[in-house]
Amino acid sequence: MNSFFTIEGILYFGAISLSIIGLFGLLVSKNLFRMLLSLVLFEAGANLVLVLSGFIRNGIAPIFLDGNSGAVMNDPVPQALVLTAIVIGVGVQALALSLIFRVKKHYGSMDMRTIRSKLEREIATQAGVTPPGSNEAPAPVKLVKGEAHE
Amino acid sequence: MTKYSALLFISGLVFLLMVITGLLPMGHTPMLVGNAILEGAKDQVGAANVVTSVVLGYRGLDTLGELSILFAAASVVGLVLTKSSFNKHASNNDDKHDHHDSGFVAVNAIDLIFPLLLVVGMYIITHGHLTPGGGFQGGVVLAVAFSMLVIVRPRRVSINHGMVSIIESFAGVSFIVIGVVALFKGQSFLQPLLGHGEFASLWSAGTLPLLYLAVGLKVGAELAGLLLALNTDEVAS
Amino acid sequence: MNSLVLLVVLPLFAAFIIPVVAKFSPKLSLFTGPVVLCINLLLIMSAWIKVGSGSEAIFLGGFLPPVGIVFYIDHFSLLFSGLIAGMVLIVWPWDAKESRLYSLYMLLSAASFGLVLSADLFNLYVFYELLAVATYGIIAASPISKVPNSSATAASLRYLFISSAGSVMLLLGIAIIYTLTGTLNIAHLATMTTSLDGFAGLSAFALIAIGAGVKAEMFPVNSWVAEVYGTIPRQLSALLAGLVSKLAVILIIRMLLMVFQQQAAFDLLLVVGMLGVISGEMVAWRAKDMIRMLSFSSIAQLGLIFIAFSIAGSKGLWIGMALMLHHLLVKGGLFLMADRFAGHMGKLKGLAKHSPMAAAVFLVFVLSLLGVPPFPGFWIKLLLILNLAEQGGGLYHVAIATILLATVIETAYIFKFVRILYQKADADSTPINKNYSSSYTFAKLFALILLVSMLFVSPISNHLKDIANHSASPHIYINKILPTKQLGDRS
Amino acid sequence: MNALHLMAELIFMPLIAFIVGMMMVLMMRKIAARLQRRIGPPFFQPLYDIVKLYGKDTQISHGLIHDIGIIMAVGGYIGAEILLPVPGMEGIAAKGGVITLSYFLMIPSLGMALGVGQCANPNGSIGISRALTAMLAYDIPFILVVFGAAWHYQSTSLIGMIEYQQMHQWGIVEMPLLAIAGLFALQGMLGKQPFEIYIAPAEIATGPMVEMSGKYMGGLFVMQTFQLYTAGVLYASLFLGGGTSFLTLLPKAFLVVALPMSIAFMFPRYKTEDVIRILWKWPVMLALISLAFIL
Amino acid sequence: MTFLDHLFIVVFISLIAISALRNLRIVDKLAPVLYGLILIMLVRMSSVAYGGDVYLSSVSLDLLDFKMHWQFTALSWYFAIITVVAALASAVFMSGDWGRQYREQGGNYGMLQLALIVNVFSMILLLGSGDLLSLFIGWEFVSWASFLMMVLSPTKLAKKSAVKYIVYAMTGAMALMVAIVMIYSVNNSLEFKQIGEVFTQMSTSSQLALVLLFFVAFAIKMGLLPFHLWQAIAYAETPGPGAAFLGAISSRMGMFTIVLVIVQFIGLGGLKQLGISFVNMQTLLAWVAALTTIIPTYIALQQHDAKRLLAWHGVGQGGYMLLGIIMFDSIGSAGGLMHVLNHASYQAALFMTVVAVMYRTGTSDLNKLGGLVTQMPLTFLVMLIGIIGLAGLPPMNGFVSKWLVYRSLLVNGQPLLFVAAVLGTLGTILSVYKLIHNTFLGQLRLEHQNVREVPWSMLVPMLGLSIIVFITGFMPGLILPWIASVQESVGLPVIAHHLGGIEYAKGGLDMIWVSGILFYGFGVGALIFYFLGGKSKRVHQYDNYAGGHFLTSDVRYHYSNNFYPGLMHLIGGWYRGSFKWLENSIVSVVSFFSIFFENIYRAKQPVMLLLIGVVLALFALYRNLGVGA
Repeated sequence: MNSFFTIEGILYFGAISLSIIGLFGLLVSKNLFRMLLSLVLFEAGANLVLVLSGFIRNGIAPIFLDGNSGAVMNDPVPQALVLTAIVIGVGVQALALSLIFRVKKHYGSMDMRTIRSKLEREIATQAGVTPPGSNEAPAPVKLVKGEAHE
Repeated sequence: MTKYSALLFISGLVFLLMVITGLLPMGHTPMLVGNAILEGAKDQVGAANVVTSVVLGYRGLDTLGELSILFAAASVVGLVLTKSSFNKHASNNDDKHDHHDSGFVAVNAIDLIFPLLLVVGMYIITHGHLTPGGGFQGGVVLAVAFSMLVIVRPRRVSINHGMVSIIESFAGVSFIVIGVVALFKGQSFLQPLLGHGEFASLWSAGTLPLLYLAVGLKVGAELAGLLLALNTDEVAS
Repeated sequence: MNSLVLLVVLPLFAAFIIPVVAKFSPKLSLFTGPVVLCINLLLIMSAWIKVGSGSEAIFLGGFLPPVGIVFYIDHFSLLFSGLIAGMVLIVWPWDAKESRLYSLYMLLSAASFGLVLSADLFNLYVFYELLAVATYGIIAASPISKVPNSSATAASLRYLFISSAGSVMLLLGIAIIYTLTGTLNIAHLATMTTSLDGFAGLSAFALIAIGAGVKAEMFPVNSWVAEVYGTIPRQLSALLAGLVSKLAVILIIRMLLMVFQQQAAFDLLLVVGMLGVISGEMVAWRAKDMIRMLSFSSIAQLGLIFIAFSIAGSKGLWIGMALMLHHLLVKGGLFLMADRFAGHMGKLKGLAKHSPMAAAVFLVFVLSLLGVPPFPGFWIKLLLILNLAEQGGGLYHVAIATILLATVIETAYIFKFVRILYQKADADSTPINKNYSSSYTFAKLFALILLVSMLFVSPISNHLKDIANHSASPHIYINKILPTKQLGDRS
Repeated sequence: MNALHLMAELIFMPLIAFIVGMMMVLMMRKIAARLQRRIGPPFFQPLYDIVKLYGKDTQISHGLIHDIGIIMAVGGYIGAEILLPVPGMEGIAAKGGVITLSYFLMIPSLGMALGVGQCANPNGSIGISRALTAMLAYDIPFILVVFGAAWHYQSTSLIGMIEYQQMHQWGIVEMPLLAIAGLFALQGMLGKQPFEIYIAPAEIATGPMVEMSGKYMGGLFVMQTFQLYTAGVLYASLFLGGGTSFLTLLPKAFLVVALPMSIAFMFPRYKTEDVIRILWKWPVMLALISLAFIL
Repeated sequence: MTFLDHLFIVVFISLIAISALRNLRIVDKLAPVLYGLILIMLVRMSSVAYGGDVYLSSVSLDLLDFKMHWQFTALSWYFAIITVVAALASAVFMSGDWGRQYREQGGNYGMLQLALIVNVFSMILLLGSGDLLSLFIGWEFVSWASFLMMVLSPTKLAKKSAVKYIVYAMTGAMALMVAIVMIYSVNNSLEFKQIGEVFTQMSTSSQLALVLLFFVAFAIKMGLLPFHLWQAIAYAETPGPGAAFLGAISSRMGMFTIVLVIVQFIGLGGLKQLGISFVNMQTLLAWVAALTTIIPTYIALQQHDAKRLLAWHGVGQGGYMLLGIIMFDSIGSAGGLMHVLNHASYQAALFMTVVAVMYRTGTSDLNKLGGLVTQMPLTFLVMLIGIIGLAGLPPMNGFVSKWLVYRSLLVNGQPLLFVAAVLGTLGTILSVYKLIHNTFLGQLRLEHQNVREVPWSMLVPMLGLSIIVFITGFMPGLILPWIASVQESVGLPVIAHHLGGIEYAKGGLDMIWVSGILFYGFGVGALIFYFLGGKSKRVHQYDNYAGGHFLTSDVRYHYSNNFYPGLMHLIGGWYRGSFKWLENSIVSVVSFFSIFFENIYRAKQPVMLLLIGVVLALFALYRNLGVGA
């Protein structure tokens, strides 16, 4: 076990805290847009963890300049990875935003729960069945005529 | 109820993540691949910025994938937000109120910094293999520049969607073409070509600057397209 | 061999140019995709012959691994590549108006090819995300005609949230692995399993498994399945349930077989598999319409696949692969013909009379799904159970019991449907929807393949066994990808 | 066993049974009369009855099955009594054991049921439904008794059982509880009070015999003689050591038949379900206790 | 090519021929001929039933490292001949007028013929299985073939009960599969003889599990308690001769496998060593058998539909078979085995009579029939012979097998089982009397005045079967050599037999004598009746005495409903749906979990599930692995 009271320990702690805050927000907020923002935080935290994986104590940026030959450099790979991850995140978030617009327009609500129940109802109507999980007791076993008396 | 159970499980997750973190070699990671790249990048790719070597050289396919994701996201946003009666409905309602220019300060400030932003963006793109930055960062700056223009003057300035899509297609295609040319020269896909040039100069690192240019254009076009598509809608109000 | 990278690049290229082409000729843009896929099929076939019983590695960018990205090609990946091309061709949206949708389909196929070929962990993540984004788009953009346009969007959004959260978990797992080992190349990782066998390494595997499990319909993270399949066209469901879920499974088992061959990892898969099987079947048992039934049955089948992969070594891959192929055929076929059977099950009365062929095809599929001899499903199930029994250990026995219990429940609900199909029609029943003749043709084709494979159980299984033996061996994998272990070889 | 012997057995055993059975009927009626402070019928009254019934002018038949039912009822008991070993005539008894015999005892019930059923009289059918239910009631203790005896004597052949008793002691001494249970079953089998609802002799118009007239009724009278004989001899063979000659056997048989008759009038009549309840409760319990000792 | 190969080929060709020609009229004539041909093939193999060698098939399949082969032992042959005779009788029965009427009523006659041959094919395949895998495959085939037959009936109830059946059958198949897997996992072999070897190597708990699994699988097929609920309705709802065939033999495949697996390889020793204190596996199975004889019989007593009544008796009679075989001695097992044939013969005959009645009157409701004896005397005769057989009264064959079972229980000192068996028999007598009384006796309904005897195409198989019922009762020695060979082949003590029955030191049975005495008795009775009495006068049925009331045809009063009120009043409450309740509560439990999982899948916030999954998985790993240095 390493100590957390080092610079990288604190960095890790911060990164994890960030993603935890994001995750918590994702769980407790009902508003779609807030959920999206929470997702952004969540991803940001994870990206930080990823970029920290290339962190070398006392390392410098991995760019060959005239003065730095021989210096300890940070790992360039995670930086490249995190660049990719961030852009991927941006794409997904933009997409989510557009979907949220559409959903808001259609359902007139940004509440995840309302939307879920409306969605369920729509699916059920389309399939021609009653929505699942309505609160009635389990359907009694129906006897077909002639089945009694056994 | 959800809150409390969320809290419970979140605290569990915090604990577990802390335990995992405690097991990680923080600050002195093995860096097997990293060291190999740091050693070889100068000869194999020739970019001063090793991150760029990684992004466009060693992991060029990741970058292509990432561009595709942006492209996919932009396509979806276009599909979702322009489909059916959606836009008609939106514009009927809101034409009068919101589509007017922003105030004096914003308009003039944007006029002032727009060329500046363009220059900075292009600079970041073209020097991506030398300094921090590159296609993504520069592309974002470009996209921001254009979309700010539209935001402050929604009526007078409009960006041609067709143009944007042609640019993004062109950029993506050229990225692939550069890769495929390498493939057909008997080597691998996306293998750096054109020699390394003089190290740490603008014309170095072979095809990397070209690729970064393609990336920059692509990212700029995609993001601009995204921002524009999202801007047409009034849901956020 | 290097040209096999075109499998990924060509669809991407097509995706990029389709919007431009569509401006000039919509017709041409419609045919671009299928043409590319056909070229890919040819590539795959030639590669299949060239690879023979061996395997090949492609070093992208000419960088030797582990620094660069590697594509690993063997019969396993080629088999699934072929299935991808075929499946996308089958569900190609011929009647869509939007050229962007064609792009999305091309991106989806590119991502799928990448997922089966790539041997780099982060590259897999990128392709996984590309697959995800393309899927969200296709779901949101192609709702079925009767559903309000936006319910597919809502389903897609809910899917997006859980899937993105899963992706973050996946990313965290990758970060942990990279921190521990300093490499992302799976073959390279396979040489240093010792640094990954602790709690941290396995938790990385757990994070990856559950993160990717969202797409693989893994138990706790598959609540999207019913919502999404309920709102999208059935052909698309066939693609998602039949193929896309398998690709995520392939990601997980790559990690499992090459890097995390440990009992704890197997147990993890076993438990989620069991829960998936039992929960899927039980919910499907209550379903009142075909689509919902098929959705949850699909969850259960994926659970079965996870159980199969919890058998260590090449046997697990062998059986799991057979299960995947079987499920692809059966569930794909069922979804393809599901439009003929849509709606509340009470309205399906008399369909067998109306269209005996369709009912017969349906019967063939479900009988094989249940594992009734002599259908291929039976042999797979038999092999699975016999091999689970060989594993020993209480958990495996529980798994056998679970599978068999689930089969009984499955029989109950499937024959509820069969019974209705063969009942007399009444005023309530609706005639068969004849609009989807092309997908019905493909469903018949699938049934035919299933029946033919029944005659060749032994050769097919032997062939799969060979493929599995080859693909499940970390040694071959390492030797092929890291011909010279020049870097920090700790093993 | 030669053919002559066989012929003799086949001819004489029913004759003996008929004559003894008629004497038993007479005895029964005498006992009943004495208990009711009457004198009772003359010696040949049972024979007169039968002759009278057979000689009647109006003999109403409801069809072939009606006839066959009576034939089965009589024939079943004749077959059963032939299977009983009596002194000097044991050849046939060896061919079937006590299980076969107890099955034979069910055939008359079925025969009568068929005959009555053919009459299409609902009252008859009701009576038959009661009769069959009663059979269900008394056969359970009866079969337990048979089982206990067969187990105890280690034989399913009545001959073997009698031999055992001759060599050791009578069954009633060795298995008193079982013997009592057997008496219960006998009471039910003979249809005597309190288990007489299915015969319902007092209200013939609404019992199973409602459509029986003339020789049909006569046939049933004949059946009764065989029934009494079979029951008496069977019980005597099971528990009273059978007999080495008719002189020792017949008194036992008479005693067996006299006993239920004597106690019959102390009881009222039970309803059908009560018949089952009683017969499945007490005699079965006794028999089971007894079996616990035997096994 | 061995004889067995020939048999398989003939059966397979018959399958192909009938399925190809099933919609042509020619199938009427063809099907009986084909079954006859199969029968001839079987007769050619009859040496196996007289102590000859086992027939092996030259075909063996190598599939996925499993070797499958087929063989015909005396046991297989015995069951096969019953199957084929039952199929032949059913095919003849439906080939003529019945089939025409079935077609006219919209039934799919071709499918019925196809279902019959599929059943025969799958049963022969099962009977010929030479290892556990071919057994399992045959087993599943039989299940699905029966299902095919059951769903042919158009009624909703029939389809529902068929689905219920297939769920039960699947449960059984899965239990069988687990058992096979248990055996395979020990020695990696699926040969039959492995069962015995593996069994001795196992721990006691595994042995118990193995026996229970096998037993559950077979019991479900055979409809033994508590798995009996599916059978009666499913069989009763099967159309016409299909019901006769299924009722005769289909569920006896469970008996075949019980003998094949449990009796042959696990054996008495194996069963006896399992259990606590005085309750061992043998006792348990015997009591299952005893309860199976009692409870379904008394349920049958309640039925007011003739086919339902017979089907419930079919369930009940299965108990006798198991009760006999589980005694493991020569007499009892002979009784159990013989009861299979006997039951098949009279059950098929009885079902056919009911179908014949339905053919003429259109109903099998016991409350809507009556008095048909004058109209359909031959059918009545067949039913009379059948019910005497079913009730197990002399001189029919049912008596012989039941006598053997009783004798064995007596010898083994099992008074309670003995009483239980008798209770079943008595209940059967009551119930079959109700059947024949309500159908053929009593008052003839007005609408049935013109009912005629059924045509010969239906009478011939019925009469043929009743002749079998009688002949095998009169001379059980015709069958007993087969039984003896079966006993020899499965390692049971062999019964000593002669033409009239069995020889046994402490009281044997000679049916020729017993029947002779009985008929002598009848003869004497007839003598007394016909020659001593005056001539009787036939009167009309309605001309009867009713204590002052006149019962005319307007005032119909056929006593049929609630035939045994006293008995029902007493025992009605005892068995009111307790097994139904059990079945429903299983369904409820599944429902409960189903709703539970459904609610999980309906999570408002799916990410919560992700979080829970991740935390639980990580925590499990943490607990398992700890935090190594």
